[in-house]
Amino acid sequence: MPVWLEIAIRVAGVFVAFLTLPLIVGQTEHKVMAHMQGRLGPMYAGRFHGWAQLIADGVKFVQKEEVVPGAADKSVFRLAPAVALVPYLVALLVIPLGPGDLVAQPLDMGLFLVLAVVGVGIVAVLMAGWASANKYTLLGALRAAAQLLAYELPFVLAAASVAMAAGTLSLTGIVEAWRPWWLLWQLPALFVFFTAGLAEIRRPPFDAPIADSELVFGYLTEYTGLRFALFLLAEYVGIVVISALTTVLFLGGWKGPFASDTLGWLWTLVKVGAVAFVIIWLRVAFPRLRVDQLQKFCWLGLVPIALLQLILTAVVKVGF
Amino acid sequence: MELPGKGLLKGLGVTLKTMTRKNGVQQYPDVQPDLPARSRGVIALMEANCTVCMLCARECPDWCIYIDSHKETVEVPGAARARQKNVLDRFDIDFSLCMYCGICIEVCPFDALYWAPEFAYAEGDIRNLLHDRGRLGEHMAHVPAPDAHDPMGEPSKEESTAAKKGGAR
Amino acid sequence: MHPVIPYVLAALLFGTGVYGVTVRRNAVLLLMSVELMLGAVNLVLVTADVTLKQHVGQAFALFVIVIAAAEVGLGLAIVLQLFRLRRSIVTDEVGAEREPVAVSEDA
Amino acid sequence: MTVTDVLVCALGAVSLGAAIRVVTTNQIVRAGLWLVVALGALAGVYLVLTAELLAWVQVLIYVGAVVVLMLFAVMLTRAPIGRSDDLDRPRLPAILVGGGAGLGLAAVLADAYRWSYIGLSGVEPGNAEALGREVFTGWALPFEVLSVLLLAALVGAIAISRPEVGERREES
Repeated sequence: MPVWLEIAIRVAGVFVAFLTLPLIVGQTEHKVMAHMQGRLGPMYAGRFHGWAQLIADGVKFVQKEEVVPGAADKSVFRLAPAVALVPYLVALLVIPLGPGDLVAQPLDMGLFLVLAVVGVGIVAVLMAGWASANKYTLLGALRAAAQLLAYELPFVLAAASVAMAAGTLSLTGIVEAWRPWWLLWQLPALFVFFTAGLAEIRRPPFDAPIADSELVFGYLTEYTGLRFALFLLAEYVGIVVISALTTVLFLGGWKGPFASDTLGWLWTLVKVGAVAFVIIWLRVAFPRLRVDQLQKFCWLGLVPIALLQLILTAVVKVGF
Repeated sequence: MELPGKGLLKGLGVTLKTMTRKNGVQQYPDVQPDLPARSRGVIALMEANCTVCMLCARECPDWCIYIDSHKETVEVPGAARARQKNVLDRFDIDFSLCMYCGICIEVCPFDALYWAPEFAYAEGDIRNLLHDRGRLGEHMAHVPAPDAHDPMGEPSKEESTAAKKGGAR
Repeated sequence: MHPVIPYVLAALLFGTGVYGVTVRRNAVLLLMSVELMLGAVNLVLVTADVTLKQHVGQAFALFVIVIAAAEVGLGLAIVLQLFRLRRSIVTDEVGAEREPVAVSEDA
Repeated sequence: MTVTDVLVCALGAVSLGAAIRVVTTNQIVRAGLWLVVALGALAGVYLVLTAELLAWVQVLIYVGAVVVLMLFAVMLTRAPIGRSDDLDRPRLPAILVGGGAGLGLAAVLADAYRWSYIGLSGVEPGNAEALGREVFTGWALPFEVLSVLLLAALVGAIAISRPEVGERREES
């Protein structure tokens, strides 16, 4: 197979995943959330249990009028959704699906790259919030920036712990080094990473930047139509990326009780789905944290745990 | 001391339990709701019982009942003189004003007004919410049959007087 | 690779940064220009590494980035404090002779 | 011109253009966003020049943290949307100084290297392993000193930005 064809196939694969997985997660969220609240959720679009609801939503969003506020900084306002999407797309490129070559772009420093690009998402939020020329969006953006800067630290520290344990920064290498007992040993890091990841993608209970009861809709208040849909897509791709990262770093990626080599990709998908389910579940079960509680939880809760985990990892790594 | 995070776990448990349980949602346009008897849906008029006593219209708190009538003379053969009788010309209820208090039904001495469980009569134009006597009569078709008597309860007045008379005869 | 390209690029970036530092009156914009200059220096270090085939320069560039981060953190803290005192972050107006505006008005 | 040269030229042009926008634009927040572009493109140049780790560190620290911090500060200090007129001092001296520094350095460097060629094939990429070895063998002490510096900066930043103890109480 010529090189360019292989690259094209890999990129196309990532693109398909980029477009379908978020839709699946979104539809699951509709249904799971509804049933957890004693409702049914969408039932009509696409006949069977409303499976085509998100596609219908997409069609609706495309048809909607594109409203740009008169006082807005227009080009920045228009650019923000794209900036929100691109980092997650890049992150998906390096996440391994299965053993061997089943990754779009195997990189020596996959973990580092993912952490770096996920952090770029803040810029999009600041752009959206500031360019909308609205006090609620600005407050939302400032909250988001404070939150993301704070949670970046435990996020990176927890990832550093597992990278230290595996002795590599390559995501494929980390999965290969992973052993089932790491579940126990790296449990605090798993907790910290998952929670900080939730905060990084601003999912409930860490959705203070959006907080519809206080800030209308946070930094997304002024967005309509397709651009709003892109921000929503970014949120769901974010869920996929965080679930996939948690899976790869802490849950052993493609390793399962059996058939890890042949059905590895299935194990990865199952685990990603399970983590995504937990993310949805947390949204239904927990109320939103207040801004001060949010910062306190990060600095007094997650950061110390992450640091202790780093010490533990180092001790175990050097001692045994 | 309570275990930290206990409440959070409880929240997770409750939501998970709710999800696995079958929920009782009825999908309305597909499945008609089974409403309880005596639901206050719409007011039905049994025109034959109405004597145009105007009690309902006068008791109505927001004056949403409009009644017009005229008198007719009824010649009964063999009677000493002709009797007069009220004939209903118009009986409208404006459901854009009605607040479903049911006072009209309570005060009607001749059981001419009933609650019917019909509720889907929204209109595009507010003027169409004025139901005339023909429409109010149609609602009678939905009025549920009265509850059966309580077998342990006292017999009704009519029954007891009938029994007394029968016994006396 | 012709090392002269990144070197000239670095020099021009540095010049841009110098221009920014001299021309800007807003303190945050000043810091941004300083970042440009630091970036140019890093580029020189990285290019030197490639030409000399070692990694000392990159290690130094790493250090520079760390120092830049510390500098920005401290610098922005000072800028915010300045804003709290003066309601403005124009560097020209920072003088010892001026009495600070009272804080209690609308802080 | 090799592929590397072309890439460096292209990314460098983006970086330089964005950098010029940073120092000339009249809109403060836009300057911050152009800084993101400039430093991002610079990270791309590092990547082309085989300094992988440095490139991603640049993205993580500069784009993800430093610029965000700056935008944060700009927004906290009530930057207006649109143009502000009082951002610049007189241009001419600055052009002389900046242009002189830039062109002078460029001339010196261009004269030193001329059109010499260096193959990239023998260069070991600056990945985490190589840089880690470098930092923790030759430069361990500076590394430690740096961590102390960071700590000091952290403490200093907190000390500067917190209101005087007791003062806040009386106000409210």
